This record gives sequence, C-alpha cells and structure tokens, in this order.
Amino acid sequence: MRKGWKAPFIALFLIASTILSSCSASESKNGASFPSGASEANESTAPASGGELTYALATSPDTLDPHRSGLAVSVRVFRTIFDSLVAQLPDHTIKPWLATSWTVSPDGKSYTFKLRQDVKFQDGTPFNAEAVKFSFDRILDPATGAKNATALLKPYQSSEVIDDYTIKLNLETPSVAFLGNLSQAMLGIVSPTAARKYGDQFGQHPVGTGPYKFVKWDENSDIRVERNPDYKWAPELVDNKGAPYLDAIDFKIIPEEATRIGSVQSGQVGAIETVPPQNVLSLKNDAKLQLFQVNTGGLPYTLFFNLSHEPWNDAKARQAVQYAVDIDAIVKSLYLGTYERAWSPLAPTTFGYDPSLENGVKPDLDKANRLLDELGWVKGADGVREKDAKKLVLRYVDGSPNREKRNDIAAMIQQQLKKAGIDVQVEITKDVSTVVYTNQAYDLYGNSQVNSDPVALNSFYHSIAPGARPTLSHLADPEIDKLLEQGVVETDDVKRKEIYGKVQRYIIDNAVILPIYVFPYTVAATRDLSGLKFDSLGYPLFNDVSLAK
Amino acid sequence: MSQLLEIDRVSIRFATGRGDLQVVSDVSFSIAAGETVCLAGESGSGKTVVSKAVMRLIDDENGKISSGSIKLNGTDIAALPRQELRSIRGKKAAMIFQEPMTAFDPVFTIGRQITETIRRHDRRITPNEAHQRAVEMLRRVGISEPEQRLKQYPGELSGGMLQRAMIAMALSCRPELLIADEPTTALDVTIQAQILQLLQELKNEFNMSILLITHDLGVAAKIADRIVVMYAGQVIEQASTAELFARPHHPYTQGLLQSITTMDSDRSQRLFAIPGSIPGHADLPDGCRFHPRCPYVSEKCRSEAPPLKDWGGRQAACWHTDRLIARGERPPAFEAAAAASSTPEPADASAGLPDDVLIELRRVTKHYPFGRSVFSRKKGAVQAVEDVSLAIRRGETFGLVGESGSGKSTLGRVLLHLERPTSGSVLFEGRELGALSPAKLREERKHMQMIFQDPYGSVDPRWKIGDIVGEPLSVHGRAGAREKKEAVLELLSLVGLSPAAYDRYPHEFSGGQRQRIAIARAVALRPKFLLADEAVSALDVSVQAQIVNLLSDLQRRLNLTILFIGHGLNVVRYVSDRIGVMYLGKLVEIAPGERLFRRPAHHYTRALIASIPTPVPERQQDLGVIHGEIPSPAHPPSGCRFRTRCPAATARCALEPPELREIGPGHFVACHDPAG
Amino acid sequence: MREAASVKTAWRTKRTPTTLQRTVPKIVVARWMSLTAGAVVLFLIACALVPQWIAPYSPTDMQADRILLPPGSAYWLGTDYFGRDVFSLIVYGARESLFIGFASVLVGGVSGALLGALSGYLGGWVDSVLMRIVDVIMTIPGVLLALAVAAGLGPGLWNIVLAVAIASLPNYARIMRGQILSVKSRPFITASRSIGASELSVFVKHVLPNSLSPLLVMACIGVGTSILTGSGLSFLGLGVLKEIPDWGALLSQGRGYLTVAWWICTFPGMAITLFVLSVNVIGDELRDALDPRKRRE
Amino acid sequence: MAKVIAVRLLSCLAVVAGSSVLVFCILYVLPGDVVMNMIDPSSMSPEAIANLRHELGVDRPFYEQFLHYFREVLRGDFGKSLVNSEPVLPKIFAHLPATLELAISASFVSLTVGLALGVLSAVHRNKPIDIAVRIVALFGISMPTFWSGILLILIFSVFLGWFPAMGSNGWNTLVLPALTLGMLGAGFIVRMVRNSMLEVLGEPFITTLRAKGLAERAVLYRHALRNALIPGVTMMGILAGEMLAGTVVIETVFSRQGIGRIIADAIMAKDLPVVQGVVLFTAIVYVIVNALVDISYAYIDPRIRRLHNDRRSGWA
Repeated sequence: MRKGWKAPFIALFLIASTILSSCSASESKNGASFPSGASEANESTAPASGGELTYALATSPDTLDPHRSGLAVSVRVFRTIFDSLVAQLPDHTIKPWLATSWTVSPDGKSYTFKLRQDVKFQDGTPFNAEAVKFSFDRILDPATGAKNATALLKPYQSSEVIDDYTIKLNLETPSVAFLGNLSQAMLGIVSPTAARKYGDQFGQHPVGTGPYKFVKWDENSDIRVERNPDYKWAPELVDNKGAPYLDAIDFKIIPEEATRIGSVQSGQVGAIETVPPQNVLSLKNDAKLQLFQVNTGGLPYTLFFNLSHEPWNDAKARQAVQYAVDIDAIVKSLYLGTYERAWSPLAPTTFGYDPSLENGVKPDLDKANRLLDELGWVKGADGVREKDAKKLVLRYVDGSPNREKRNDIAAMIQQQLKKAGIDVQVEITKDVSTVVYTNQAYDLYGNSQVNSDPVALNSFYHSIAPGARPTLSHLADPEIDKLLEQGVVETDDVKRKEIYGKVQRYIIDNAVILPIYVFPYTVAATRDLSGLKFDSLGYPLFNDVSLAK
Repeated sequence: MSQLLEIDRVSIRFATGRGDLQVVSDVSFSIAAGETVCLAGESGSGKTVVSKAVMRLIDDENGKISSGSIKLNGTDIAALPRQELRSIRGKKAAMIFQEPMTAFDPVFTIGRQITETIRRHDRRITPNEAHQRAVEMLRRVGISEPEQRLKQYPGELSGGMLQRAMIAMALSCRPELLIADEPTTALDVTIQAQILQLLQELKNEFNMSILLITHDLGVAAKIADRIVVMYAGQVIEQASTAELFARPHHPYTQGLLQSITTMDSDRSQRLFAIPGSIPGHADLPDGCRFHPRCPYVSEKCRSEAPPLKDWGGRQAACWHTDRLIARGERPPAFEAAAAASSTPEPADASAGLPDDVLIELRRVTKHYPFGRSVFSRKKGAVQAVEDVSLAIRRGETFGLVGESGSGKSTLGRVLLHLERPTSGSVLFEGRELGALSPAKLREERKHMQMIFQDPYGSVDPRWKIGDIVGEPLSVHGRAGAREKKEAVLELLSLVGLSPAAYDRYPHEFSGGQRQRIAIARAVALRPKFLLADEAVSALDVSVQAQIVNLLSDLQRRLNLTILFIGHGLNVVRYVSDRIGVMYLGKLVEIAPGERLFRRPAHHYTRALIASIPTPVPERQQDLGVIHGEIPSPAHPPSGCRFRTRCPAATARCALEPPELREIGPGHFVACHDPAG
Repeated sequence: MREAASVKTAWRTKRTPTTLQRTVPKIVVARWMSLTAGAVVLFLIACALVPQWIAPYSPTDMQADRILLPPGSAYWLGTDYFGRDVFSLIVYGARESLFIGFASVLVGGVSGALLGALSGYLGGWVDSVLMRIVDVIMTIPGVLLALAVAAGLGPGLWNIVLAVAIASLPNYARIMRGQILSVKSRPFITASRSIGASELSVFVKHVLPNSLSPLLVMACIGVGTSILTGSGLSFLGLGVLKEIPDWGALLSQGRGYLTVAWWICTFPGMAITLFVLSVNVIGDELRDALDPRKRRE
Repeated sequence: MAKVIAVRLLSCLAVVAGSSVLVFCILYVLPGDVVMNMIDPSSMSPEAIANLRHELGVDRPFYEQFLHYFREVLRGDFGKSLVNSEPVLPKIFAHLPATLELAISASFVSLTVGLALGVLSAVHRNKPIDIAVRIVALFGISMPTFWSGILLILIFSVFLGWFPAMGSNGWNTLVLPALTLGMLGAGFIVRMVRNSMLEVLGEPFITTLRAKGLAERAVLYRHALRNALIPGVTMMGILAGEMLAGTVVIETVFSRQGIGRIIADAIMAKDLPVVQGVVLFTAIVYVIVNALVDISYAYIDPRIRRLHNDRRSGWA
C-alpha cells in the first residue's frame, strides 16, 4: 500500500458484514451499518460504555503523521486521531465535519470554509483558521517531507485567514476532486503547537482533534489510543456524535497471517484485519467470530504492460496475452471466490465505472496463438515462440512480500502464458522502486490504488512531460490525454461518466492492462464487538464501536 | 599365610561391536595377606583387565566375568550385586593407575577428591576430620606442605606428586589390597625409584597386600614377592621372584628376561629378541598361544594348549618346561636366530676414535620465549637448551640421556635444524646449516634423517606403507615409479618387513612393525646421520630388543652416524659409543659409554644410574635415590642447575655455573666437585 | 611429560582393531538409524536428479478444478491452492533445496576451510589478521548476515547460496584452523619435513588430508543447516520465486493454509525436517567413524 | 589484573568496531536505494528526490559517509532512522529488553531441557531412551522455527487456549516463543552434552572414581557432568549468537517487539543508521557474553586458571 492513496474517492461497500445466515440482533446492527443509515441502530439497547478493543493490523504503520504517511495501514490508525474539514458519504456527497459550511468561487479556484468554534485539539490548543492554514502549508513545506498528502492537496496554492473561524483556500487550477480529497485523513488537521514542538518526531507524538487521543507506540508491537472525552464533533458518517464508547484501542501489529488468525480465534485480540481468502471461508463457520468485508474503490489490482517495450508496444501482442490469461481461474484458485474479478481500469464502486465491460474478454487460447502467429512469432523446440532469433519473453515484476497472493498470480500467469508460447520471467523483488520506477525494467507490473475519483487514472494513463517520470503504462495517446484532462474539470456528472467510459473502453480494447481483482478490506472480530463502521474509502471508524459486557 | 585374594579360573569377555570377545581365559592366582604379587606381561596380555576385574571395574566397560570366582576375604566379588560393590571398592581394595595426570578429576581440588573418598566410606567422619586425615596421608606419602597441596587442582601438580597423592587417596581408607596398575610407567626413572620405594614402605606400614601390574620386569624384581606372567590372556607362569629370575620355566619368560638390556649386556653381542609380536584377542593361535614365537615349538604345541602345571611350588604352562630346565639359561634357538642375521663385531670403544667430526654444535642455545605480547606483565623464555657444544664423529653412536624436561629432544630437533637455534650454530660436515637457503637445506636433509618416539604418530595414517617409505625418494626426485617401487621393496626387506606391506596402511601394523617402517623411510636416502629420538621407548621389551638390533645392523651396513636419545639408560648404554647426560638444558657430562656407567662423575649421572631398577632380584639396594623433581626450565636455578637436588651441593654451586672440563680420556663433566 | 603421554597413546591405539573390522559389522548390524537416514538422503538425491521418474504429475500443472484436495489415492499428498500435486512438487523441489544445501556448504565450506587452513598453517600475523576477521564476522549472527546479503543482492538462488555460505564461513574457518594446528604438531609432519619435503608438499599431502574429517562432519550437518537458513529467508520474504519452488518456499508459502489445508505446508516441512534429520544422523555417524577415540569402542 | 582486563576490553572494542565497519561496507556495496524505498517515486520530482538524498547525506562519497558516521558514534550520536527520522539509540534501548528477555528465556529452556536430556541420553547410551532422546533432539534442530512456531500457536493458543499467540507483554506471551527458540537450542545442547559426557565417561579418572567406591550418581553428576560442561560453556557463546539470530524469525512469527524485527525491516529498507546501531549492539551483547563465557570457563575449569597463572609465572 505504499503507492497510491492519492486522490481519494470513496466507494464503500459493505458486502458481507455478518457471517451466519441466522442473524442475531447484534449482527443486524452491523449489517445495517451504512454510514448514513443510522436509523435502525442502537435503539433497543444503548451501547455499553468502556472496555478496550484490541485490533490487529497486518503491517506496521510508517508514521502517525498524516501528512508524511504513505501507507493505508497508518490511515487506519490515525483516522482515530485526526479529523478532516469535511466528510464524504458513500454516495459521494460531501458533508460538514470540522467545517460547518463552505462556498466555491465561480471560477472554481477558491474555497471558503466556515469552521466549528467548539473544537479543541487534544493538547488543549484551540482549533481555528490558523490551525487549518498551518496544516495545509505544512504539507507544502518541503521540510515536512510530505508524501501522499502532497498529491492529495493538489492543486492547493495558499490559504487566507479571513477571521478566526473562516478560511479561504486558493487553488492553481479548478479541481472537481478537491473537496472530496479534503475528507481524507491524510489531509487531517494537526495541532500546530504539537507539530512545532515535536518537529519531525510528530509522527511518534501525533495530536489532532479526533475521537481518540494518542497514548503510546511501541514499534512493531502496538499503538494505543484512548478516548477523547471532549469529543463532540463527529461527522454524519457515524451515529455517536460524542465521545466514543471505548476507553481505548490497542492496535497490535501482527504481520504473520497464521498468528493473526490464531490470536482472534483464541480471543487474545478483539478484531483482526486482512483475513486471507482461505480463512474467510473457515472463519465464516466459526460461531465465535463475525466477519466484515468492504470493497475498496479506485483502481483495482491491475497488471500494467510497459508500452515502451518491444514487442508489447504492439496491441496485438498484448491482446494475445489478454486472451491467453484465464483470470477467472486465478480468482477462483487463489481467492476462492472471496475477491471479485475486475474488468475495467476502475473498480465497480468508483464514479464512472463502465459495467458494460464485464464479461467482455473471455480466455481464448486459440485466438491468442493466432494473434502471435500473425505477428510472426513461431514456437520453437522448447515451446517458446521466437522471431528473428529472439525469444518471446515477458518480464513480470512483482514486489515482496507476497501481499494478497500477488506473487501467486504471477506464478499462475507464468504457467498460463507458457501454453501460448510466451516465456514469462518472474522477478520478485523487495526493491520495487528501483526495478520498476528507476530502471523501468518490466514488461508487466501490477499495482492498485484505493481511490475515490476516476481522476486517479491520470497518473497511470496520461502522457508525461518530457523528462518527467513515466507512468506505469507508458501510454501516450493525445486522445486519451484530452479525455483525462476534461475529466478533471467537467462538473456535469453525466458528461463526466461518458468521458471516463470512453477511457475505460479504450484501455481494455487496446489491452493496455489486465485488470485482475477488486480488493476487499476484511475484518474478523469476536462476537462481543458491535458498531464497527467503515468510511467511504473502507477505513474502519471506531466512534460507534462498543463491547458487550 | 591366609589368602587375601583368590582368583579362580576367571574368564572375562567384552561385548564389542561385533559380538563378545574373550580377553582373559581361565586365570587363577592368589595373593596372601602382606604379599606383593606382580602381574607381568606385554601390552595386550590381559593383565590390566584382570586387575580391573578384581574391583569389577570392567562392568562399566562392557566387560563381564563369564566364569570363575574372585574371592576377596572370602567374598566372591564376581557374584556380588552392583550396589554392594561400593563397600569393596576403595574400602577393602583400592587402586592406583598408570597416568596420575589423567586419573584425577581435573576440576576438583586434590583435597576434595581425597576427603570425598574418606567420607564416602565412613559417613560418621566430619568434613574436618576427613580433611585432617587427608593432610596426614599426604604428609605420609612425602608431599611437603600438604595443607597447600590439598587446595590445588590436579593440573597444578607434577606427575610424581600426583602419583603420591593418588597413593594417599587409595590408602586413605586403609584397604587390605592395593592394586597398582603400571604405577610408574609414565614417570621418569628417578621418580619411579622414589615411588617404588614409597610403595614398599607403605606396604609394611599399612600391612596390606599389593597387586602390581607392570610390563617392566625390572620394576617387578624390585618389589615383588611373587610374579605371575601373563601372555595373550592366560597365565603362563608363576613363581617367586627369585626363582623366576633364576630359572624361568616358560620360554616366553625366558625370552623376556633375556631381551632386557641390562647393565651387563655385552655391547659386542646382539640383544636377545623374541621374534614376532603378541597376537590380538580376536585371532589367537590354536594350541599354545605362544607357539608361533617359541623356539621350542613342536607339533603338540600347535594343536594342544598346555595346562598350567605345578613344578614344585611354582607353575608353568608349557609342554617343554623339562627341556627348558635341562638346557640351562640360554636357549640355542634364540641364539641361532640372532647369529643368523649378522655377525656382530665389537664396536670401537672409546680408544682411538677417528677425529672426523660429522656434525657439530657450537654453543647452541634454544629459548622458547613467552609473554611477548605488549601487555604481558612478565616476559621470559623457557630455556630448553642452554649453551651446548658437542661434536659427533663420523660412524659413532652418540647417546643422550636425561629426564623429561632436560631438553634432549629439543637438542635433537635443533641439530637437524627442524628448529632454528636461538643462538649458536650447527655444522654438518663443516657447513653451517643456518646459513643455507631453504632449498639447500632441504637438499642437505637427504643426509640427516630422524626416527621418532611414537611409531603411531610418525607415519601418516592415510598413506600406504609403500608411499610412506617411498616419500623421501619422491621428494628428492629419485627415479621413476618402477625403480622407486623396487627401492622401497628392498628397504622393506632391509628392515625385516614382507613385500606385502607395500600396499597396506599403518594401522594394520603393530608398534614394532611401524617403527621398522619409520626406519625404512629414514634410511631410504642412505643418510649419513640418523637421529633416533626415543625410538624404542614406546615399545614392549621384546620388541625393543628387535628394533635396537635392527638399528645396530643398519648402522654397520650403511655406515651411519647415530644420535640416540633415550631415557632407558640400559638401552642407551648398549647402543652408544659415547654418552652425553643432559639436565635442564645443560650438557652436564660426556663420556665413553662404558666409562660413564662405571665411573660416573656428575652427581646427577650417578643418581640416574642408581635409579635404574635392575631385573636381578639379588641386587636390590636402596641407594642413591635422588629427591625432588626437575625444576621448571623457565626459571632454572642459578649457578649449577642441579644444585637444588644435588647431595654434594655447596655455596659455590649456587653462584658459579660449572664449565665442562675433561677429567679423563674423552670424559668431560660440568661439576665443581665431581664424584670419584 | 611429553614422552609419557605418547607412550600412553601408543598403547591405547595399539588395541584398536582395523578399520574394516570395526566399521563393516557396525553398519550392517546395529545402525538402523543411519541406514534409514542414508535411505532417506539417497531417495531425496534421486528426486533431485531424476524427478521425472518419481513424480506422478507435472509440478507446474495448475488446474483450478482440483485445488486444495486432501491427500488421497489420486494425489498422495493432496493438491495445493494452484491445483498442483504436492507430492510431485516435493519431488521436483528436491533439486532446488538440495542445491541450496550442497552449494552453500561447498562455497562456504571450501572458502572457510581455505581461510582456516591458511590461518592455521601460516600462523603469525596472517593468522592474527584472518582470525580477527573471522571473529568480526562471528559477532554478526548468521541469519542477519544472510539477510543483509540476500536483501542487497535480491532474491536469487545463487544469492541465497552466497548468503548462507558467508554466514557459515567463520565456523568452517575455525574448525579447520584448530584441526590444522593439531595436525601440524603431529610427528609425521615433522617426519615429512625432516625428509626435506617442501612446505607446500607437506601441507597438501599430509596436513590437509588429515585435517578434513571434522570438516566433513560439519559439512554434512551444514547441508541441513543451510536448507533451514534458506527456508528462514523464504519466510522473511527473501526467497526465490521459481516455477518449481524449493521446500522452504513451499513451506513458507503454504503456511497460511495450515488450518485450511494442512497438507500443503506440512509435507514440504516434513521433507525439510526429514532431510536435515538424516544428514545430522549421518554426520554423527561420520563423526564416530572418523574419530579415532570413538573407534576404540 | 587491571592490565588483563584492559587488554580484554580493548580486543572486545576492536571486534565490535570491526563488525560495525564490516556491516557499513556490506550495506554500502550492496545495491538498493533507501531513498527510493522511502518515497512514492511517482509523486516526487527528480529534483525533490535529489534534495532528499542530499539532506540524508546518502549522496556523499563512501569515505565521507563512513567517517561522518563513526565520528558521530564516538560522540554518542547514533543518528536517526532514514525512514522515519527516529533517533536510533532510544529505538534500540526500547527494543533490546524484549529481545534479551526472549533470548535469555530461550537459552534457559535450551539449557535445562538440553542438559537433562543430554545426560539422560549419554547415561543410557544406545538404549531405547537414548535413541528416543536423540531423535527428539534432532527434530528440535531440523524443523524450521517459523513452522514449529506456527504449530505451537495452533496447538497451545488456538486449540488449547493455554498461552497467548502473540505479543510481548507479560510472562505468558513469552512461553511459546521461548519454547520454539529453546527447542532449537536444546537440540544442539543435547548433542553437545551427550558427546562430551560420553567422552568424559571414557576418561581414566572416571575409573578412579568408581574404584574409590563412589556411587554411580556421584560419578555421573558430581564429576562427569561438571567436566562435560566445560565445552558446554563455550557453546553458550555460540548459543547466544544463535538465540539473537533466531529472534529475527521468532519475533515476526509471534509479533513480538524486539531488535530482531527492527533489524530485519531496517536491512530490507537499507536504513543504514538503524542497521549499524543494532549490529553494534548485538555485537556488544555477543562480545559481552563471550567475555563472560571466558571468565566462567576459567572458573569452572581450573586448568584454564592454571594456564593464566602459568602465563604470568613462566610457562608458555
């Protein structure tokens, strides 16, 4: 999850909130935990206050400084500590949070926010326009070393404090996605006092306005946050507008899958994230546990061809691969049906998704062979195709560790393409950045991006300025460039959808990519937990969580 | 006399990887109270096994008494359950061992180990009392500052001291029987004499019996009342010491006695040697087990084992004892065998030696420095050889004797330039070895060869005999493969080995045979000079004689010059034209062999000679045992290095180191006050 | 005291029966453990050499309709999540695994032994310098060293071999040095020198051959250790992704399925354990056979 | 005596410094780029990356980085993590205790189990119990620890529920990891104790002890074991290294805090200051343990003490 997370938009999807078909009362609460649908929740029994939740993470956050972080797992933790100016609901509507209201200038280049006046940072610092300005300027300051937040904040230019609780943000260019991005935790508002005090150690001592206060972080072990008793400014995403019910949350870091599963099965922890597919099935049958699964939006896990490499610059060659690969078999074998297959460069829940692409491409080995034959690649004695004494090689790079079984996908594609006479050379590397980004030494590389708006496509398919870093696909088509540029500024949803529909069809028709699966965020929890909700990006929200006594 | 220990037809078997092996067959003998019985025999005769069986120690080595009884004071030890053995072990019978260095647990103090024994057998004794008794015992066995010694660890004491402590420990519970398994083999002659004398005294004082196991009939002669001779797991003869020496009733005993080099051995005669070697337990010959080596052998011997027969109060197991008695001392068969190989001519004695020096040491000193690192507090050197000058003449055999630590082996290595002297020079045929280039020196080595003490360590176990013997030839690039093989085969026959040895490995040979291999290798290049460093010390008496004879033969045939280093004084006397005596790095006396023994001038030489146990019972005397042990060569005494142990030391000796001076023809001594 | 000690050794050795006598019956009669171990190792080596004769299926044949089948008559050890036959995978995986084991021992053992031999034989400042270097390498735990090398060079069979080899090098160097030191002082070395043999020839012909046996034992056991270290690297995500994974990778990749399909990781794990166990048993046996003191019994 | 200690200390320092230098060199030579690992390369301009490089000082030549680092270390400044700017020294101090806790308790398990089984095995040589013990010991050293660790979690946490599956707080979270790592060590110790016990039991002084009439128990435990332990003490030094190394895997499996995981992560991220710092500390721990081993060696074995004394008083 190192890359990605740039322009967030949301597609929260609660696929399976509970496990057993016979739902108990408490389960149905979970089942109905759409952020807006507070209606049927918690009327019969008031959630119990108190208790501590232990929540096991699969990897360690890099930092708890929202502006400097680059990892999704960090967001899951610091979302509890930091609030944003606005909140976004699953239907993509923007709601107030720390800002009570806002106006957009007619040219779309400045936003004026009215702020809540009753908010305090956890260290006592008052929340005001200065704090907002400080936070955003901090992201722009190179000394901060901001990562993904920089991209999210684009095209922000400067802030003007109008009065204590009014602030005007100026943009370089108009952006349809800007307001949505502001709802992101990575653009959370930090305490200026604390940020100045701790400097580059702020990530170890984060202070925000969120429902939980940071207590301590034992590296590689756990991060503890406790209830912020003063909290009363929760957004519409959750039911409980006041201080959370839980006394504290312990985020344990348990990278080893078997240990993570074992620790929730033995009841040592209350909830674990990222349940592997094979365990999803078995945990569903565990009467002591409940299972949550939320599909994430943005770009699904996609294999990008490197269009600047021979022979994959030829659409025919790519199409041959497209036909030779059996993605259904991959999804079935590796994910046992718990992950959905992806069909488009966009995930189904993302704005502009074109469902007409579904079931469009079917595996057809004969067609693949025909295409390659037409290109002049002839099978040699070892079964590998050759042309002009060169073997048909596809260099497939993937990162380590084997997240979401992505290495296994490589292994399967290797075998599948062998039948078409393509020699897939798989390289699994710890050092993806060097191999892929610096050396561009790949023909096929997989990536995904949790995101909420189709503008995310820009950084993958728009051509680049001379000298800039190439996109993963190396696609450079003026027509696509034009469409993508229109997409950023087009305010009419219908037209926008049309624009992105064209882009998606182009990408699939030309086999620029192979979309593989849509990643669901999964959580397994003990049965005494209730009220776990997820925001529009699939990040857990702990405001409503309570533990049965 | 009542019998304290009665061993009756005992057979002992050991469980091995490939089934049981009978190691001792049908052994019977007894020991009366207050008697010293010696169990004698070569290695492999089963004598140690018998001694261990008395305490049932073989139980822990996969051995068991398969038949017979061992009665100690009427209790049959062989039938005793293991738990009850503890009341016998250490209490009624105690044991001391060959290697005092390894017989103590290295990680406990001497005191702890002695008091542990005392309290083990009498719980009523308080630790304090036990300590007191330990102090007394140590004092009794002649250890000075016993309180101090009790606090020390075994590694901190010398071998002689440890053997004394071992005796103290063994006697601390006042056993009725003391079993001493080769108690002096690992010790120097001077110390050996001290220990034997101590045992003698203690036996009377404690009124106990002693079962002494030894391969050295000289030791047996010195303290035993009766001697039991074992061969290949059987008793072949037993008799009182005097009777046995006077008139052996078994050819083996006879051979043994004759192969001992004595003070009287005639240098012009070859030494007696029993041919062959003792058989292994796994491949015993049929009939009489000695018959393959016996000069009296007849058909009957080959097929039928002789019983142990009574001969007027003594016993022997031989079909031909009567012939033996009738013929007198010397079996003609042995003599014939000896005469057949070559006719010895009297070696040129002291007079009229040609003044043709082959090898010469000039003021050679060898120090081993220690503590050279920057931070060491003390620096110094072990002064192994100190200012030694010596000339060895062409064709002579020069003997070098001295206790362990006297520097004689170091001197040998320096002489061959295997180690460089710290100062001084070595001249070989007038050429200074130290000045030669490494390549030249290697070339020169053709002329100087060496035989080592340990026949097992001195040949590479991974090489075939043919390659070992042929190595010098290959090194010096002589001849092709076929010629080399021929040369090797010739060498093998020269040293008395069969050509079949060519393709075999060292471990298939006995010690004596291996020493022959080493000799064959040493003479392969027809060297002018041969260094024999303790070349026969590790061998059994009978084999020792074979090797000594071989060396003399070769010397004559190949016109060798030999430096013979040894601590067995008799052997050195027999082989050497001239003898040098070393003490603590210094050459203290040089004299023609006969003269040195007849008229020793240095007090140390006198003491050495006096310490030799003579295998003639009548001659036993308690004279001249020197006291104390050789000091550390790192801190030699000032002045005369021997003065700390010298009976004739004066104040002058402490101040002024004596120089070698001539006191007779070819007789030099370094002493201020030489004995007449 | 030197003389006395040698006398003793001499006597002791004399009772030793010949090699042939003592080894043959031992092996035939009482060594069922070693025999079993030998059989296991031979079988696995056969797997490495001619897997196609042993494995019933192709190890790369992925079939989505036979995934996660438990052990049965068609698939003896079940199938994995790709739908591959686990038994065939183990048979084919032997090649990679044994390669890691043997190659790293060869590389680490040979270079370590060379270093130790030089150090021990030359002595002096060479010894001091080399041994200090070895000391330094030893302060860094082997796995960390392997981790650093593997992380730096990236995953690759040879890189793993190199990583494991470097980590094991100090041990070989130390053992070899000690061995050389003890052999160097034995009389037959002096004997050879006194004949006039050159230093090099003494070293090559006498010192080296006589110093190798403990190294052999160590190498034997080292083959197992290397495979374990290799599997540890797989676990830490530094393994090699190959069409035919080695056992460590199989075990590491399959461990997530332990509760769902135990056979995927259990059998490769057993293959590792069985192999390591066997080479250890053989190593112990070798140690006994090569140690003259042990041979006495 | 002061001099002896000073020498010892100096040589320890030299070794520690050496291992530091070695790691610095290895990491410098090996390919990979900390900066590229740190950032999202697609969102930063090449100039920004160059700036970051400069800021971190990783664009300077080798010897400069090298000298700079060691100058700072001598001043007591171990630098900051390149990844998250955390100061290295406090980071190590925060994690060292958990690792030591694990390593020490695992060593304890190894020692107790290893000693008991080793003696048992040697005493009942070639009997069924010996063979059983040896097989168990062999399993201990033949199983990859991550596998045996997961098995233990399944058995003792999931099915039996006796011990927690993970964590590093409280004794009960220590049980399974210590057991996993301890089994490995125990395997080695059993073999070592068995071998050296057998060797000691073949020594002549054992015959003396029996001849004295000592009870077999006293022979075995008071005398033989103590002698057999002498090589075992040296083993402790090696064991310490093994245990420290083992924590890398074990801490990951059991999600424990500790420097094993820190260094594994740091190595993969090429976070040089952290790797350096941790290696320095493990080297120090290793050297300290070995110094202790040497001292206790001399304590247990009077022969060594004598060697020291002799060295002082004359014998080489």
